[in-house]
Amino acid sequence: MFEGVPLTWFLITGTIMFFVGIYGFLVRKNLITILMSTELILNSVNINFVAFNKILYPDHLEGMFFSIFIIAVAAAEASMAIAIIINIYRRLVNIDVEKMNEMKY
Amino acid sequence: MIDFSYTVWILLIPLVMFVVVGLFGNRFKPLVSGLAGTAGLFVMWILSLVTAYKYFFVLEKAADGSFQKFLAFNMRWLNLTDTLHIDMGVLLDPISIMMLIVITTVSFMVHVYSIGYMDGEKGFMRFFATLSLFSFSMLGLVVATNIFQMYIFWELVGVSSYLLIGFYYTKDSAVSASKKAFIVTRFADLGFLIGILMLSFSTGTFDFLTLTGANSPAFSSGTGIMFLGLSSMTWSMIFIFMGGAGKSAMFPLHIWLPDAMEGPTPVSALIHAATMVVAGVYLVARLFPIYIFAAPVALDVVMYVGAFSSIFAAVIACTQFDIKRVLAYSTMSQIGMMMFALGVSGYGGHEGLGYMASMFHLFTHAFFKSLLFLGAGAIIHAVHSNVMNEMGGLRKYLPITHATFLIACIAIAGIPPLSGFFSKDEILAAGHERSLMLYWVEMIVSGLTAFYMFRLYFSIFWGKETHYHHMPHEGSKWMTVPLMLLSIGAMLAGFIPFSMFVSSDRIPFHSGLEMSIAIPAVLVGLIGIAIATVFYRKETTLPDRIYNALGGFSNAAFHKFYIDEVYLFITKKIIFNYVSRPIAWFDRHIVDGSMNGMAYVTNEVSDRIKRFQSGQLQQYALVFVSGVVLLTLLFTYLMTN
Amino acid sequence: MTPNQLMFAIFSAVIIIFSILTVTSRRILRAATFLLFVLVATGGMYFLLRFNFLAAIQLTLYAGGIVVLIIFSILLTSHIGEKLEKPELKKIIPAFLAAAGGALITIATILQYNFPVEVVSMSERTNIRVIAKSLISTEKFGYALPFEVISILLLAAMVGAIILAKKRKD
Amino acid sequence: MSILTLFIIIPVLTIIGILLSKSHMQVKWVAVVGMSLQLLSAIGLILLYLAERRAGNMAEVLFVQDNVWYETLNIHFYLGVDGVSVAMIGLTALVVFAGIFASWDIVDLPREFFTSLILLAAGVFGFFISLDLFTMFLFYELAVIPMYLLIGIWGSGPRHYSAMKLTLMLMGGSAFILLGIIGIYFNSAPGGGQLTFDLIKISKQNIPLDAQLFLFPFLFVGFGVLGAMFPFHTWSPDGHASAPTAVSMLHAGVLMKLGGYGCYRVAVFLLPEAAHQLGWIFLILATIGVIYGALGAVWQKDLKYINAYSSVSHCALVLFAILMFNQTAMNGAIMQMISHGIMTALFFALIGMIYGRTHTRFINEMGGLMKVMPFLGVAYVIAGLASLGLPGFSGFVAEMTIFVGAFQNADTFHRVATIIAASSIVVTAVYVLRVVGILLLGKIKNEHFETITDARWYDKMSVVALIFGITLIGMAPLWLSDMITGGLGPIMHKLLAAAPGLN
Repeated sequence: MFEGVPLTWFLITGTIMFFVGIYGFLVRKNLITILMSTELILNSVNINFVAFNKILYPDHLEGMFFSIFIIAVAAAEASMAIAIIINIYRRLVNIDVEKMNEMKY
Repeated sequence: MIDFSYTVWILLIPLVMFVVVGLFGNRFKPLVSGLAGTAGLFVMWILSLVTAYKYFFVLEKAADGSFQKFLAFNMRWLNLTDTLHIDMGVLLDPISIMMLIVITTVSFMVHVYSIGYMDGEKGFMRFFATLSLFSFSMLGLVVATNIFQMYIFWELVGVSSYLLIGFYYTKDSAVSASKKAFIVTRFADLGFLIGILMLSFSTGTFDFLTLTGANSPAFSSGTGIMFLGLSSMTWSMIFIFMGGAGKSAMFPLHIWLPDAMEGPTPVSALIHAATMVVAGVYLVARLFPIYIFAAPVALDVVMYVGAFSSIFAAVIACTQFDIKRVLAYSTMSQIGMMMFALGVSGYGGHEGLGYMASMFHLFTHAFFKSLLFLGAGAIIHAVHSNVMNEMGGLRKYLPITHATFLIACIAIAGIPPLSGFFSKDEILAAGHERSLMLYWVEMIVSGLTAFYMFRLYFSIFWGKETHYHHMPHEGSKWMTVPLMLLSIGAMLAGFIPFSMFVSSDRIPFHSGLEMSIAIPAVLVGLIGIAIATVFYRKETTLPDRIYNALGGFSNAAFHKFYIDEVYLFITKKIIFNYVSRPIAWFDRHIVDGSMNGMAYVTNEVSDRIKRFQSGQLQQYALVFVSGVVLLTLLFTYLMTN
Repeated sequence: MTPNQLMFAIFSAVIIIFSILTVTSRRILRAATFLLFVLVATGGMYFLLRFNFLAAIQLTLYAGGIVVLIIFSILLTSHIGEKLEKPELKKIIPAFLAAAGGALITIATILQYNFPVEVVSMSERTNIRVIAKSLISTEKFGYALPFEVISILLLAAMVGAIILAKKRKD
Repeated sequence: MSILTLFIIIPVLTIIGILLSKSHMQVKWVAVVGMSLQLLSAIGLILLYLAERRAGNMAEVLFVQDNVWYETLNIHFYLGVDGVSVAMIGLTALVVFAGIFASWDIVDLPREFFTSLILLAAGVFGFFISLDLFTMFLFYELAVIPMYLLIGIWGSGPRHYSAMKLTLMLMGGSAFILLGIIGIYFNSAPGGGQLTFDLIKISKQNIPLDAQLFLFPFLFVGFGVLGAMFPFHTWSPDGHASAPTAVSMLHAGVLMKLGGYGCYRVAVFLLPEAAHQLGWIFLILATIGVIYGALGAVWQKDLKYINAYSSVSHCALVLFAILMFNQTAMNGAIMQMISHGIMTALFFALIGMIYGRTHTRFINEMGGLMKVMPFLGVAYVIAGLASLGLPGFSGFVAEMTIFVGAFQNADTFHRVATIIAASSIVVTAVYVLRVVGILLLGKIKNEHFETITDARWYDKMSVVALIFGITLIGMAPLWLSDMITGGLGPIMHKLLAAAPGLN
């Protein structure tokens, strides 16, 4: 409970956000939208981290640091992903994930 | 006891000749290899005569007055089981010595003749090498000490016959004839082999001395009923006879013999008239004690097959036009008579008259039939044709051949005092004692023999005057001298008191002419000759009219009663098309197909599994997420319960 | 309803509604905008929990940086007015089932689990000094190593992104 | 170090020599020298063996060498020979020797070709001399693998298909064998004690019956695949048809014998009770194989297919004889392996030489070849006659021993099987003479064949060596037969113990 807000509320919000992200990841065709879904997933995890940190272990800062690192990794990931997406777009003139199966079998 | 071990050289000389001529023959002039082979045979001939003399006149007889039967040489060749082993050796007894003489004599004559006949042929060297191989195998066969040795040499004569029939290997007919001869006799040999296996299993030995001795295990073992109410001994003897029937061209395994005439004529004289084809008779004679004591039913089979073959072949012989084929059917008929004689024979003394008669006829037949063939060879050599229609009036051109051929014809027709008369008389006498019906059958055969021989004789030497492209002339001395020598044999061989040498129990006995049988036999022969004279002395249409009058029968006889066609049907149609071809198909599609099917299934399965690897990122993710969800469900379920 | 609860409810509602819109909107630029709302609301959550520094990072880095990056790339790869095609039903259904199932299980588990009920009465704002010290500290609760690793990662990402996105000479 | 080690060392040295040699000619000569040495040492081994036996050395196996190899699993490098293996080694050395000469014309990658060939030979030698099941299996695999390369690279026709099929089927067989061997290993000490792969030691044990019944089919089928047992024979026609000459020779001549030898040495020897109980199934298959192979050969038109089916028939006769479980038939089985090995190698050598000259293997495109190539023609006739079991050649001795032995089993089932199997000699005559008639005799059908040359010196070398082998055994079989019988003692002892009342 944090000032009247129970931990479970945070967790449920995070969970819903997480699975919405998953849904987006599974359904979307456009690579950029898939990337956005990934961001949703990462953020939901961050929420959980900080909620746990604040409510269960208020004297520590691990949750927050993890979130910071995750944000950093997310930034790196996003920049890489967008670089790759643009590259793919240059070659194939579309960024439909279903058409990218050159490496199957 | 006289040392007979030198007789092994009678075997080894031709083997050495075969190897030397076969491997190195083409380094010499052709004539050299011919002469070498002939010289070798001459030595063997002398050795055989010496052996015969020493055996019959010098060697003391056994206590009961019989000629001894002993191994002059023996050597272990292969061990099979504890009791069964194959030996190689030389067995001497009256019939093997008689066969030695027959083979070496005829073979020697044929060698000499061939030097003239084959002169200028390609493959002269090959011819003599194979002849040596044949001599070796045939001699090995007759002196075999055990039935397996006999089988070994039996196969070897088969292959030398194959090689010699197919001597003109660029001629398709010769190739298929040789193939046919080999395969048919091979089929018969299968029976022989099975017979040997059965016999050796029940008696525990291959050895002739044991098998045909007084206390032979064959008399006591294998007597239980095995199949169709016959004892296993009877079956084994029938199977063994099947081998003999194949080699001796008995009905229904005779079909190869007429075709075998595709070989060079000297070969026909040696192999397909005088020696190899009588191997079956020799085989039955060799095992005669077993036949008579342990398997009388099998002996009856021999009798009936012999009698039927003799009349069957005689009828066909009357309708053929190829002179060599006439002689081939005549051979078959004569061998049938020999078989018949064995079949009717009893054992011991006068009871064994048929046995003696059979051997006697074998002996005399060798002379006059080889003479006939060599004469036919001389004619073919002169005319370059086998067909009697293209001949006629040859007596003017070929006086020596004519004279010798006539002698042989009289001999085979059974007119006294030539050799055929004596032996045939004994056969008829033996037959008369056993079965009147078969006696008359043989009487008819004898008449038919006289008829077709003189039909042949008149068609060739008398008949119409034919114009030849080349003036026919006698062959060289190489050819005429053997003819003359053999005709002496054909004339005089009958005067040998054969029963003093050869008898079923090896004890000499006296057998005189029985006028009650001899007179009708001669009369029948004369009638046959008379009819032939009327028909063929001058060119008439009479034979054709009679031929047409008999209609279907004569047509069937001309076509050899369609036996060939039946065989062809069975082999070509049934075996080839309905067995072998489906097997090939079955193998390709079913057996191999199931193997390929397994590979196909594996391939398909892997193809299906491979499709999971679609390269679709989202699909992977979906599977992953679903997997996680399901696993979570599973674990929660497991943990809560 | 305390103000905190109210704030939480607002942020939570924004997060849930806009994240759903993010993954369903057929106009890609709108999706990016909705994502921005979600990220801002998340930042709000951090403020709510008194993680001011984190919230600041969230706003600047995520909302400011990444979303802009995404929008740039959208502008580079597609037309503004373009509508994305509708995802096929055979794709939606399994994905929805998997996501919904996962969400249900997780939520059920969360609800069942008894978290220790501990009221954090006085929650201090995290001191930026403490954070800085921890990041370069090598002692317990020090994050010097991850910090360095992250900086190398970011460097590598930067280099990689440049190389990847660079136009080929050919 | 016993003399047996030579049979591994010589091939290895030869391979090294081949890899070091610089020109094609040098490669061939190194191979010739190496394999001649191998042949000489094989002859030496036979003489030494006979001398030892004559001197009264009645040990079960001679020239033993035993080194521990991998202690944990008790695997040994254990060599030793008895009469049977000595005979098989003689066969292998002869066929390999002839095979080198028969592949004199190889143009592509001769170095690699001869290396694989000799590697294969080394595997076969190793198989015959090892007495440790694991080492045996190892050498077995060593012999099978180069086959794939040899057919796949130097073959003709649909060679990839054939090579794949052959290798896969043989590998399937080896999987069975491996299973069987491991099964035997875990049952090798039923009374407790250390588990072992040692063939001799295991043979002294009595493996429990249920284990035997389970393992026997695996081992027999596994080895049977290599022995071309019906219905697992189909790799043989395709494989042989695509393989280069020397490979066909080695494969049909030697490698297929590994199957028969394995059935004899491993399956029947170690699992005698199971062999007795289950033998009838395989006896039926073997009998079918004998007649089926022969009839199958009648219809074929490709020389190699004819010979491959003939091999199926002859090899089935080996299994047939082994399953008769008596000394004579066993003896015949071994002799049949040797006889067929030399004979079929001769056949394939000749077919290769004929193919090299006419560029076709279809018999109806040929004819009258006797005229243009008398040496090869006569050799082919000799091979054919040997194949149809003419006395004076090895085939006759072997077949007759088998039939006499088989006939000692007095019950109807064995009798009928024997008579059916014996009737194959007629069918064999049919297809052999058919081929000889069409191929060699008659008139030359194709005028290109008028200019064909006869055998060259290396062809003659190969052919003469093999013909010498078949005639030597055919003319004087006693020494060989007695030598083999000497080696059959232990197995007969075990079989008798398993089922008294046999002979």
